[in-house]
Amino acid sequence: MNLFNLHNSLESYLVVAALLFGLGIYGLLNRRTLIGLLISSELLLSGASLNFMAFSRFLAPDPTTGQIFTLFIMGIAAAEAAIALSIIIAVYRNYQSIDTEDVAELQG
Amino acid sequence: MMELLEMEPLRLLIFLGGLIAFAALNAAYLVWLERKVAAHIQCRIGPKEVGPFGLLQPLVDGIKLMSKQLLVPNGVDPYLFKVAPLLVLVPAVMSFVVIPFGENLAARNIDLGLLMIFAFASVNVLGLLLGGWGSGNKYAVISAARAVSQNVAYEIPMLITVISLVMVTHTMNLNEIVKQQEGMFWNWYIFRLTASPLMPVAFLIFFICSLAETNRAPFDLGEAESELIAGYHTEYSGMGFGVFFMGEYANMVIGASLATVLFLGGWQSPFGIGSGWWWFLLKVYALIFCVMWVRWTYPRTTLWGLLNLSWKVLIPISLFNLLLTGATIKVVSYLFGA
Amino acid sequence: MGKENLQSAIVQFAALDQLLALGRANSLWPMTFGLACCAIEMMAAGASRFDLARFGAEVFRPSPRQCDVMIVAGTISKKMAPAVQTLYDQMPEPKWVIAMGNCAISGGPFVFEGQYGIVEGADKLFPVDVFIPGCPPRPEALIEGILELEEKITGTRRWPRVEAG
Amino acid sequence: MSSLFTAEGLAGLLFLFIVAVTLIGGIIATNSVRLPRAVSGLAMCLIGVAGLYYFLNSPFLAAMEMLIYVGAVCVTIVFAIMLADPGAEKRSGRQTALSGVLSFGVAGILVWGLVLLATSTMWPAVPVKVNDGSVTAIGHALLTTYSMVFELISVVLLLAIIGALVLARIGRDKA
Amino acid sequence: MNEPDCNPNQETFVINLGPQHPATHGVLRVKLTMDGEYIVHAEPVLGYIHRMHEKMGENRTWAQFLPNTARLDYLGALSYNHGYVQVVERAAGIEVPERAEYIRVITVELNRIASHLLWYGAFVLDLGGFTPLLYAFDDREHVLDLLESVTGARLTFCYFRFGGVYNDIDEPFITGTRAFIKRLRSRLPDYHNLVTKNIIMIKRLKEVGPISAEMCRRYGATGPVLRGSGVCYDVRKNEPYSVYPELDFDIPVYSECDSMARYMVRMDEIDQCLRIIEQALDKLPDGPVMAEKAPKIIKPPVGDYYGAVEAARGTFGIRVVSDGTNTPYRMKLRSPTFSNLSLFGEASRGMLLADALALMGSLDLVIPEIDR
Amino acid sequence: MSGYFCELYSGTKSLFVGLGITFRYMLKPVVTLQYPHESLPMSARFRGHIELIGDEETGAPKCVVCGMCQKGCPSNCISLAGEKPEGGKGKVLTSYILDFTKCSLCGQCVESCKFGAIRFSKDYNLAGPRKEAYIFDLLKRLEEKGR
Repeated sequence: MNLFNLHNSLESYLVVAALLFGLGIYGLLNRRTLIGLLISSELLLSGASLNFMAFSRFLAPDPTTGQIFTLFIMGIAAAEAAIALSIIIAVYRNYQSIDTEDVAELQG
Repeated sequence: MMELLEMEPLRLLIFLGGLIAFAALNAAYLVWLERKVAAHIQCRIGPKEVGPFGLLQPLVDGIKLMSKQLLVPNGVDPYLFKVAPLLVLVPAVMSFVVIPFGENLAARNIDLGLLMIFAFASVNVLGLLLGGWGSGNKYAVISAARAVSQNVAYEIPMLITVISLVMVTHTMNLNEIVKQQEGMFWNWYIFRLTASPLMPVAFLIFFICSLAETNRAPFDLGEAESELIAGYHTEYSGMGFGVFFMGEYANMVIGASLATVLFLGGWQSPFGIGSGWWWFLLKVYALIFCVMWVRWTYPRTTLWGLLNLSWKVLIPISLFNLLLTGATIKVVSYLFGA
Repeated sequence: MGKENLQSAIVQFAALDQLLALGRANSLWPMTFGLACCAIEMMAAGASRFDLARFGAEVFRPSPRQCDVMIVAGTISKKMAPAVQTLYDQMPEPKWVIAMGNCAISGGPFVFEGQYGIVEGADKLFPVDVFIPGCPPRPEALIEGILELEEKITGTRRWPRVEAG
Repeated sequence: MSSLFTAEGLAGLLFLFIVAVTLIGGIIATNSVRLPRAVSGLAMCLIGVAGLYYFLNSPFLAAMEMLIYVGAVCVTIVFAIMLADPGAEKRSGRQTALSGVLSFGVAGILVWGLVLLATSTMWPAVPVKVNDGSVTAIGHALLTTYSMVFELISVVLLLAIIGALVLARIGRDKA
Repeated sequence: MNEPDCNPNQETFVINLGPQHPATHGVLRVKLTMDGEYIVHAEPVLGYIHRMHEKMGENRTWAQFLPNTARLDYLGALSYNHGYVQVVERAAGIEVPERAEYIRVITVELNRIASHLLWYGAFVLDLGGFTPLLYAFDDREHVLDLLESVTGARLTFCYFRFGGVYNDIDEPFITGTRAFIKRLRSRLPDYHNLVTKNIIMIKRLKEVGPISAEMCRRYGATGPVLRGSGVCYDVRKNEPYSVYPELDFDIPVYSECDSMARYMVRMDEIDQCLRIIEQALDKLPDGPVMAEKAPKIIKPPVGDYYGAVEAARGTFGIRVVSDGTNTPYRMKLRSPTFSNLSLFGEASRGMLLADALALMGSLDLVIPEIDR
Repeated sequence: MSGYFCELYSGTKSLFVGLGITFRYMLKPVVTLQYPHESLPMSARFRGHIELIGDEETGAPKCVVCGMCQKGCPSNCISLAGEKPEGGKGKVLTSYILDFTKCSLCGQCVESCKFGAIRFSKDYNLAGPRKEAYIFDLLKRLEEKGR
C-alpha cells in the first residue's frame, strides 16, 4: 500500500476513527475531573462522526446522509457541552471541586 | 480529486509566502498609519524623525521587538504561553487565502470562502483565551474572559447579517459575490435597496460587529488599559507581543476586506471601468481609516453596554433585516419573477 | 550603566550591533508610570505641544514587560521602593532608566535631616542612565533626556543641540 | 514514493500530517494533567478532524467543525475551567497506576477490535452516487428528508439553552 | 473599614489596582476583592507617596514651607499656596494689598482651570478615550504659558508670599488671559459635543457610582464631589475669603449624585472660573503687590490658627500652631482628596470594575495630596 | 418603545457628531513645537537654576557673601564661602556651590538677596548621564561665561 495514497482508502479513516474512539474511552475511564470526562466524550463523538463521514464518502449511495448525521452530532454535542458545563459549574459551586471522587454523595 | 492540489505546489508556496509577507508588512505599516492618524486627529505630528515621515518607524520597532529579551515569567504555562500568539496569527493569515484581492488574485477560490473565514476567525478567540489563561495573570484572565464573551455576543448579529446577505447572493464564494456587484456603484450591495431596504443598516451592523470581533475601540474591553493593564498580552514581551499585534492588525484587514467584498463591491470600480486590485486596497484602507478614526474618537464601552448593544439593538435589527430580506426576495420574485 | 547586566554576545557583528542599537534607540517605549508631579510634565511631553511621538517614544505601555525605558518621574517613597524595584526587574533586557526630576535624582526638596520617608535617588535602587534635573523639568528637558539616551545607545547624536537662553 | 512532488503526493503528505495532528491532539487531550492544555489538545485534535473532513470531500463540514467545535465548544470548556479553576488534576498513587493500566487495556482491546474489523472486512464496491454531496444537496436533504429531525434538534438546542441557564442560576443562588 | 463577609462559597479573588496602574493616576493602591467582574470590597491602601509634608513644616521656618504647598496638589498648586499664605497672614496680622489679592484670585482660578482641564482629559482617558486628553492638554498649555510668564514655573508654583505676591502681572499677561478666555469659550462646545453628549459616555456615567449627600457628610467629602450630590457648599461662597465676595459667580450644583453630576459640576466650574477671571481683570486695581509692612522674618504670636480655601478638589484646610518662634509648632493639613477617596470603599461595593474606575476618575484624585 | 428609538437616534447622532469633531481637528494645523529643531524663548521670569550676576565692568561677582541665600534656602542646596582679602573691605566670594538636584526653585534665595547678586538662569533643557554634573560651581560658571 502506498503511504501517500492513504487518503483515498476507507480503511485509513476507519483506523483513525477507531484510534480517536479508543482515546476517548481511555480518557473516560482514566480521567478524574468532570471537565476531563467532557473532553474525552468529545473525542469519542469525533471518532463516531469521522466514521460516518468516511462511510458516506466511500460507501453510501447518498453522500449527504453521513454529513447530515455529523451535523446533528455537532448540534447535539454543542448542546451537551453547554448543559454539561452548567452542571459542572453548579457542582463546583456546591462541592468546591469538580473531581469525580469528591462528588460522590449520590453513591449507593 | 483534490481541487486544492490541481495546480502546482509551487504556486501554493508562492501564495503562502506572499500572504505572510503581506500580513507582516500590512501590520507594520498599519501601526504606522494608526500612529499618524491618531497624531493628526490630536493636532500632533506623530512619528517623524525616523526616516522620511517616520516611515522607518515600524522597521525600527520590529528590530527592537525582535532583539528584545523573550521573557517567560514564572507561573505561566510555558506551552500555552508560547502557542497562544501563533493561534491568533495563523488563522488570521489563513483567512487571507480566500480573500479575492482582484479578479484572479485570490490564493484559493473556494466555494465556501465566506464560511472558511468565519471558521478561522473562531479559532482566534481560542488563542486569546489560552494566551490570557496561560499567562497566569489575573488581569489577563479577566481580559480574556471579556474578549471571548464579546466575541461570542457579536458573532450572532454578524452571522445573521451575513446570512441575510447570502440569501441575496445565493453563493458563499467571495469572488462570485464581487462579480455580482459589477457596474456602477449603486450595484454594490450596500446600495442594493431592492434586495433589502435595510442594506446600509446591515452594513453598519457588520462594521460594528467587525470592530467588536477584532477587539477595536470602542469595544477594546480586552485591552482596557485603565482597567486591565494591557489585557491578555500583559505578560508578553518582545516578539510574543509583536505576534499578538500582527494578528490583531491582520484581523482588522480581514474584517475590512470582508466588508469590502460583501458590501462595497470588492475590486469593482465604482464607475464600472478600471476595476482591479487597487480599488480593493483603496476600499480596504478607507475602511481601516474609519476604524482608526472611530478608535481615536470614542471612549470605551463597558461590558454591559456592549452586551446590551448586541442583544438589544444589533440582534433585533439584524433579525428584522433577515425577515425583511426574505420577504423582499419573495415579493420581488412574485412581482417580476420567474 | 544599564548595559552592565547585558551579556555580551559571543560573536560580535559590528554592523549588526549598530543596526540593533539604532533600532533600540529609535523605538524607546516608556512605561505608563508616574509617581508625582513630574508625571504630569511627562504627560505634557507626550501631548500635542511637545509630541514625544516624533521620536517613536509615545508608545506608553502599561505593562513593564513591553517597555524599554522606565521614566522615574517623582519621589520614590520607602513604601513604594519595592514596587519600583519589581517593575524594574520585570522589564525585559535591554532596559534603561531615566530619572526625571530632582526627587528621582537625589530626593530633591524632601531631603532633610532626619527624614524617614523617601529614597534619596533612584540610583540607590537600580542603575540610572540619564538624569534630568528640575522641579519639575520642562517637557523639553524630558525630550532632551530621551535624545541623550539615544546618544548613549548609538554613540552619536543625530539632533542639533539647543542652547538655553 | 517518487510521487511525492506531484499534487497527489503532496496531498498524501498533508493527509499524514493531519492524521498526526489529530492523534497527537487526542493524546494531549486525554493525558495532560493540566486542563487548559487538555483543551488545547482537544482543539488541535478537532482542527485535525476538520482537515480530515476536508479530505472526505466535505469542506462545509470542515468549516462547521471549526466553527462549532473549536470556536464554540472548546471556548465554552475553557470558560468552565476559568470559572471552576480546578488546578491540576489530583491523582492518588495506587489507584492511578491501576486505573491507567486498566483503562489503557480496555481501550486497547476496543481499538484492536475495531481496527481488525475495519481492515478485514471486505467493503462493498462503491455504488452509484445519487448526488454530489455538496452544500446544496445537504440543504435540500435537510429541508426535505430530514426536516423533522432538523426541527427537533432546534428544540433540543433551545431546551439545552434554557436548561443551562436554569442550572447555572440555581447554583448561583445557593452560593 | 470592615472586612468582607468571608463566605467560603464565594468565588472571590483579590486583585491589586496599583501601586503602578494606569488608572490610579500615581501610586495609589486599591485592594479589590472581586467576584468575577464585580467588586465585593475595595480598600484603598495609602502611603506610597508619603513625603512628610507635615513633619517638614515643623522643621522649617514659616517661609521655607512655601514650596511644599505647591507639591501637595501639583495640579492646583496655587490654591494651596493661597491657603497657607492666608492662614499665616492672619496669624501674623499682615494686611495684603488689594491688587495682590486680585492677582491671587486670577492666578488661582487660572490654575483651577488647568487642573480641571487635566482632570477632564484624565477622566476620559480612564474611560478609554485618548483624544480628549490631548485637546485638554493643548488648552492647558496655554494656561501654563500664562502662569509661567508670571510665576516662572509650569506646575509647582511658588508665587505667593506673606503679604502679597512675588511679582506683579504685566500687560501681556492680561491680554493673553483675555485671549485665552475667548479661546477656551470657543472650544468648550467641542468638548461637550465630543464627550458630554456622547452616548457611550452617557451610558457609562449616568446613574453610575451614586454618592448620596449623607455619605458625603459621613466621610467629609467636599468640592465637586459634594456639589455633585446636591449640596451647595463652596468655601468661596460659604466662608468668603480674599476678594471673592466682590465677584459675581455661581456655584454649580447637580443633585443626581452620579458620576455624570460630578463631571458636569467640574465642566460648569470651568465656565465660572472664566467668569471670575474676566471680572477680576476688569476690577483689577492699581497699587503695590506686596504689603509694605510685611516683616522679613515671620514670627506669629502664640496661638492656634485655621484657614480654609476652596481648592480644585475641595476644601483645603490648614491648621497651624505657633509657639511664637520662626518655625511652626504643629502643622496639620486637611487635604480634600483624602476624604473624597475614603468613600470609595463604600461607594464602589457591588460595582463593575469598569464602573468603579469611572467612579474613581470622577473623584479626581491626586495621590501626593492624600498621602501628604 | 418610542423611547428606545429616540435613544437609538440620538445616540447614533451623537456618535457621528463626535466623528465630525475629530475629523475637523484632523484637518487643523498641528500645534507641535518640534523641539530640537525649534525652541521657545523662555519667558523673562522663567526659573531655571540660579546663577551669579557678574559686575558689568569687572566681571567679578556682585555677591558680598552675606549668606542670606544660604540661610533662606529650604533645602540647603546652597553653600558658599568667602574670605576677607588683605586690605580690602568686605568679603570676596571664593566658592558658591549649588546642589541643583535638591533645589525646589522656590526663589527664596533670589528674593532674600539684597545685593541683586543672583538670578534665575534660563537653562530649561538640562539632561545628562551624570548626576554630579548638576552640583554646580556657580563661580566657575560665571567665569566661563565671562570669557
